Amino acid sequence: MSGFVITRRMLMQVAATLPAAGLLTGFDDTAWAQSSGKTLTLAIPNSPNTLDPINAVLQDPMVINQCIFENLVEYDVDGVLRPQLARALPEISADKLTYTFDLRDDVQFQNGQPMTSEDVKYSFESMLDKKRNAARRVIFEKIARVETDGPHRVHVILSEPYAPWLNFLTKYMGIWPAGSRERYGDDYFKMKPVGIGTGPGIFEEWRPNQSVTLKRNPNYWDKSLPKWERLVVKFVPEDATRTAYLLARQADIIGAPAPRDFASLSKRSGLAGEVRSTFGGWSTLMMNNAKPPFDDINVRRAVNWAIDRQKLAQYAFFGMVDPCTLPAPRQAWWYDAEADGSIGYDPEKAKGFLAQSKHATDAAFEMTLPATPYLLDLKDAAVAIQSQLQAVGIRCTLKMTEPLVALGQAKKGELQALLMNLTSPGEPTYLLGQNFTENQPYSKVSGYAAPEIADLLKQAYAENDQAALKPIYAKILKKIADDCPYAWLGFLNAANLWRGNVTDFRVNQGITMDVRSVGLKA
Amino acid sequence: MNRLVRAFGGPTGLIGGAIVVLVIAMALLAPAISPFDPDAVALDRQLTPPDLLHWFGTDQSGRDILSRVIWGARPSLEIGIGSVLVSILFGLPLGLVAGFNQGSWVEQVIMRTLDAVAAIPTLIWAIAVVGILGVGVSQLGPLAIGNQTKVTILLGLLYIPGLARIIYVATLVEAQADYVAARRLQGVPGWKILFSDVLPNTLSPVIVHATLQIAVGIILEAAISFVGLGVQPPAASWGNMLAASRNFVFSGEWWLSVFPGLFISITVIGFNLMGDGIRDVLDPRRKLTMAPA
Amino acid sequence: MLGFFLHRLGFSILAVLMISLILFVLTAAIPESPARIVLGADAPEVQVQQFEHEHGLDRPLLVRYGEWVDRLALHGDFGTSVVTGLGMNEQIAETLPVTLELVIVAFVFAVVLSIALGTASAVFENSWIDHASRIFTVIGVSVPGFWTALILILFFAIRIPIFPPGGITPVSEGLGPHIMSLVLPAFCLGIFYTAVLSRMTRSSLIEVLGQDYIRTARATGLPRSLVLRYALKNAMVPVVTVTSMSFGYMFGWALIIETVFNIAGMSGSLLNAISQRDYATVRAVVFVFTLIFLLANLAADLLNAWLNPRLRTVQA
Amino acid sequence: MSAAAPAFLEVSDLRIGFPGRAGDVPVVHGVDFALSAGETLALVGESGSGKSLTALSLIDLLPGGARRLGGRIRIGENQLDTLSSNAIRKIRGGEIAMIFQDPLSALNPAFTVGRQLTDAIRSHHPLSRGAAAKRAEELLDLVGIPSPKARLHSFPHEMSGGQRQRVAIALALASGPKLLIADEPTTALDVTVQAQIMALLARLRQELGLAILLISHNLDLVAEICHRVAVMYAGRIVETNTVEEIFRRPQHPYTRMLLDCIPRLDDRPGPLATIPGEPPLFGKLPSGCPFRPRCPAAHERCLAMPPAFPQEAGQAACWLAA
Repeated sequence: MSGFVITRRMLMQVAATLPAAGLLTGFDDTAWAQSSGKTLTLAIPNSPNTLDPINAVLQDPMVINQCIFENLVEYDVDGVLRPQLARALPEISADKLTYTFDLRDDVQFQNGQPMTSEDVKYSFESMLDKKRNAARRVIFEKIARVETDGPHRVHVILSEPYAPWLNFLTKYMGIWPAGSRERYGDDYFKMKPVGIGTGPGIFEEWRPNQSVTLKRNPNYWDKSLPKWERLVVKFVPEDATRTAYLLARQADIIGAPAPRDFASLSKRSGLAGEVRSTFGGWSTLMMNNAKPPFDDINVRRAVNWAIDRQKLAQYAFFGMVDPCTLPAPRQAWWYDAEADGSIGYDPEKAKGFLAQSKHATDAAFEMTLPATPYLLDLKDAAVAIQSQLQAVGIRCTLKMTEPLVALGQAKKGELQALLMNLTSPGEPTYLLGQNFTENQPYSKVSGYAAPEIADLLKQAYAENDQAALKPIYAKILKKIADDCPYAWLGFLNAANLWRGNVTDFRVNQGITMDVRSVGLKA
Repeated sequence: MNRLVRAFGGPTGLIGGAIVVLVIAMALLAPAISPFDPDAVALDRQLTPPDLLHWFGTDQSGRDILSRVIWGARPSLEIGIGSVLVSILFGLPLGLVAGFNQGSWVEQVIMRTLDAVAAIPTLIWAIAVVGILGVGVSQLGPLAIGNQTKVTILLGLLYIPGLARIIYVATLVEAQADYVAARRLQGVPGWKILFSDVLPNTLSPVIVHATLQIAVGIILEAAISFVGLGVQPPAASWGNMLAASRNFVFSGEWWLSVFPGLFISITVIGFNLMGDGIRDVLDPRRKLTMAPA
Repeated sequence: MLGFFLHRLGFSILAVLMISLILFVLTAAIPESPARIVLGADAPEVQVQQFEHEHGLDRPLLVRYGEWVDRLALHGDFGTSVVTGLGMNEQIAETLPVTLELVIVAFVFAVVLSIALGTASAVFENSWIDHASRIFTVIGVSVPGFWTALILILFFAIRIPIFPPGGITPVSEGLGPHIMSLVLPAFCLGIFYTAVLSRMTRSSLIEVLGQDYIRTARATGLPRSLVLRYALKNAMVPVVTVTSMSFGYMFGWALIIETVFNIAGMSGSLLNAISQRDYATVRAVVFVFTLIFLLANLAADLLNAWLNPRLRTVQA
Repeated sequence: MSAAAPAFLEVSDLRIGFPGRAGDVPVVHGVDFALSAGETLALVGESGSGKSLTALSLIDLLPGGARRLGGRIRIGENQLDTLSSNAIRKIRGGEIAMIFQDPLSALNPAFTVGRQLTDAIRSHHPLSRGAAAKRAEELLDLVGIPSPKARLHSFPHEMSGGQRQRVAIALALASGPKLLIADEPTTALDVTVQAQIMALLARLRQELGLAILLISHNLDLVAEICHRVAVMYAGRIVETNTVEEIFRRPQHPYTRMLLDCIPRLDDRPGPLATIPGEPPLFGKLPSGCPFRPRCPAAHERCLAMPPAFPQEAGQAACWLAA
């Protein structure tokens, strides 16, 4: 019967708020509200496959391991590299092969053990150990060895110049105590990594498919942080339900808000929201250049010219994607207006290209796309693309598959085309290298590998200076615009919605939320 | 008119029959009556509320919801009716043979096996099995089986125990009737009695059960599509339209969820009323048939 | 009575064995090795073979089935998922109570309401209450619960925010909020079965009320309430079977309702496992549901034997 | 009728009907009779004659839709037609009890005999469960059930037909009624058992001073235990008299034909007599005497309603008897 009493009380509360209410009001005083005090609650779409940073795949749950594990340097929310466990950015030798880091001397692991250069050396060596088969070993393969130089200095020595590796640390690496992998086993890193990180959050509990809870690390090296006692990360796959959690105060911050609701919700009182362009999130139609009909460049060109990216961005993505025709977002320093402008929306031109191809009359393919949204739902976009292609005479059927399965098949070169969101650490080389050079994880997806791009990338690896890099990228983009291996829709925007009492939160250009310094107003 | 009312077991039965006829007609005539191409994307007309042009509004891709609802009747009915046909195909002979061989090991084997299979909860298994087989086209030897066929067959198989038991019970009763004994004494072979005498007399409960089971099947189809394992978008089905509408509940585009749900409900009401009516006519004693799922 | 019980129990055990074999074959005989799922599609063959050997996946199907049954029957252990590395017992222990609570609340709601409605409808046959409840039952069995859920969320969680639009608020947040968060899902889950059961109760009770022994009971001057109890105990015989089966079936619909309300119950485990192609977990979850379903049926048999004493002697 | 003792039950002008499209369709057209303590009256007639409805109306248990259209029923001090249904319930089972045709279906299959008896007892007497059980045991003993204590735990389906009818009688006696209505109490039983049950009823009448209203179509059975007989046809009592007189001097042609239907040991072998034709359907009575179409002695006068319905013994509703 107590349920009934509550109902009446709530009805009266609702009645009180009704005069001011249209849609979506009256949430402010409701009794089921949850988040309060010092527990920061996040709601994100995906569950992690592991908490071990060297094997983590999905971007949104990385918020958890980035609170547990830290790195020598980090990519901050604005995409700027800054020191983390090191005192400063590394000194780089003239041959671009030796990186020297001075470590902070006030860092302890969560188990109280101080962090030294031996731990750093061990961390890299254990990650690179071939027997471990870490998913991320490939991108750090150019690290030849790590040398300690006293307890607080390390030299990382590369086998050839490879500047981007610093950018990859934040997402795919961490520092753990020497010998810890042998002592605890890899499953410990995967399932319940207590005490082995240096970060502000100590692993407390993982409820599969529901949530992961971290508690405050009292010995965190930045004494002002964290401002929360507990961090609860809930996994809520449905867009609408995440929104509901936010409104019902079952979450303080949500990731990947429903695009359709974002604008109206971010303006609501008591809520805040922000969208930022990212530099590392491709939304792209990956075409298998080795298979018909994409074995003919003119079909690929036709596809590229048939897609109305502006319209997709506006109506299918509700502004959550920045349209662009090449892997360079407008805001990025490597954007090249000329290359970008060399592809556009023009159905007549698309028909023209199709007519020149050997598949002029029978251009048809199957487009695979993720059944459950990863970062952003692509189903509506797929339907729109299907109809836009239809308009120029390319038939396309849609096939929905789980994202990891689809990627698996694509990597074997089995798919004709895959519409997918891909992410990288906010710099251009990672995805370009993985997709368009030989023997890389994604090279079979496209079946396209241009030696010219590999050469240009090599030049880029040796450069640390943006001004010097820009012309190199311009050449790469030109080459891609010529060959049209994929059809880019645009770059994903990162967006979050949060409650008004959340302090110091900023949307991360690296997509994954960064909540280490976030607090809650009482 | 009065005769028509009686044929459907009363006015509600007639209403049910009328709904069913209308829905089936709607599905069959979809190409003629649907005002728009159900798959025609028109991004700049997306999420239009119901108006004179789009009576039920448009969805997030600007597709006409009325047209999609009309076309969406097809997979619903195909799966609902098809699965029942599959269950009759297998369940009818099983039930007949078991009921006609009462007391023999044949009866024991068939009925005990069916009892065990009846202990399979339909929806969970349907979801799990489609999940395992995958929503794509499955290759079974030379046959390529699409997901809709897969769901149809699967539901049909899961319906078998319920249907076979009804036929079994009806056959038991018939097989003990005096006329069957008389026919046996005349030297008519068993199978002949089974098909020419017993079978026609078991059809009434089968028809009633089948009609009500179609109603259940339509809801099951919607549920399976709702979790993304049934009819795959962009093809329209009432279930996957509802699933897609979930993203627009908060922003208030009610027409996305209301109309497909309404059509499921009305169709299922139609089959239920018709089934009840037919039962009142054909099988007035068995008031308790009800197929939960 | 004991004989009857053992007979039913024996059958149930046989059914469990048979169904579990079907289930095992379905989930274990898939062409794609879990090793490929875990190690990735491009893992070298040697590594795949090593993985399969380590996890015993290279042995014959029947051996693995025997081992699975053995571990399950003797230790109640579902084992560890090869794909996620998570213990399945923990996962089930985590999510089953959530689903169980939802189903039980919805079930109690459905049973209580349906008996009340069905009884009122039968006792006052052809009155307005009977007509109203018959209209309700036709609608109730026809309107899909997940659609009702969407509509109710739209109106009673968003436009007029009385109930939370999703999730089950933990009891630690207070009993009131916890109950509030159960209202909509339990209602949407229970309404179909309320309709089914009240319809059955009605027709069964009408039939029983016309029986001679009810006339006798009234002729002996038993009070109305007692006459009704006499009638109900008999009327419940057919209802109980369907009621208990409903309890089993409800778990299936709970999957859908949990999806709509984003309740972290077994549905999440099952759908996630499906999407991760974690078939061992699919198997465990489906097995648990099937077991509950069988137990519910067994309970129905026993309850029926209590309600209908003739069964005890006839079938034993 | 022996006018000395005031009658315990008095029924006058009882009319019963079913609702039809054009108003109520009467099926019992004004029945009068009376019954004293220790007396047995038989209501005899074919099925459809309205005898069962008449009996059921006495305990207010008319089946689906049927209702009393008029007339008065007095039971002891109480005028039934003026009482609330709750008060009637007290009289029902208290003052009057009834036993039915089929003892198997008349007993609740889901409860033990003891439970049904104690519930009935406790509905009328404020007794503890234990005391009620004791009383139930006594009742079973009274109706001649061997080892009654053990039988309290039996379910109806575990007993024989005769025993069930004994239990039904015990159930009827549970509250100590003064009037017992027995509606074809032996029809469903074996012939040997029939006699036992009739003997039991006779004994109970004597021992408990019960008034018994026996509903039957079997005049033979009636002859064994009844004092008086009222013959019903098409919703009316066509003749009332003592058993002896009815058998000796039947007035109504219908009564005569009923008597002819009884097989007798001293009969010559030959086909049993039957009554030709069917009893009239409810609401479709022929004009004049309702029995006219089947009556072998019908003549023109029968086109008009017979002058009087029997108010006193020896009268019959027939022009011939007038």
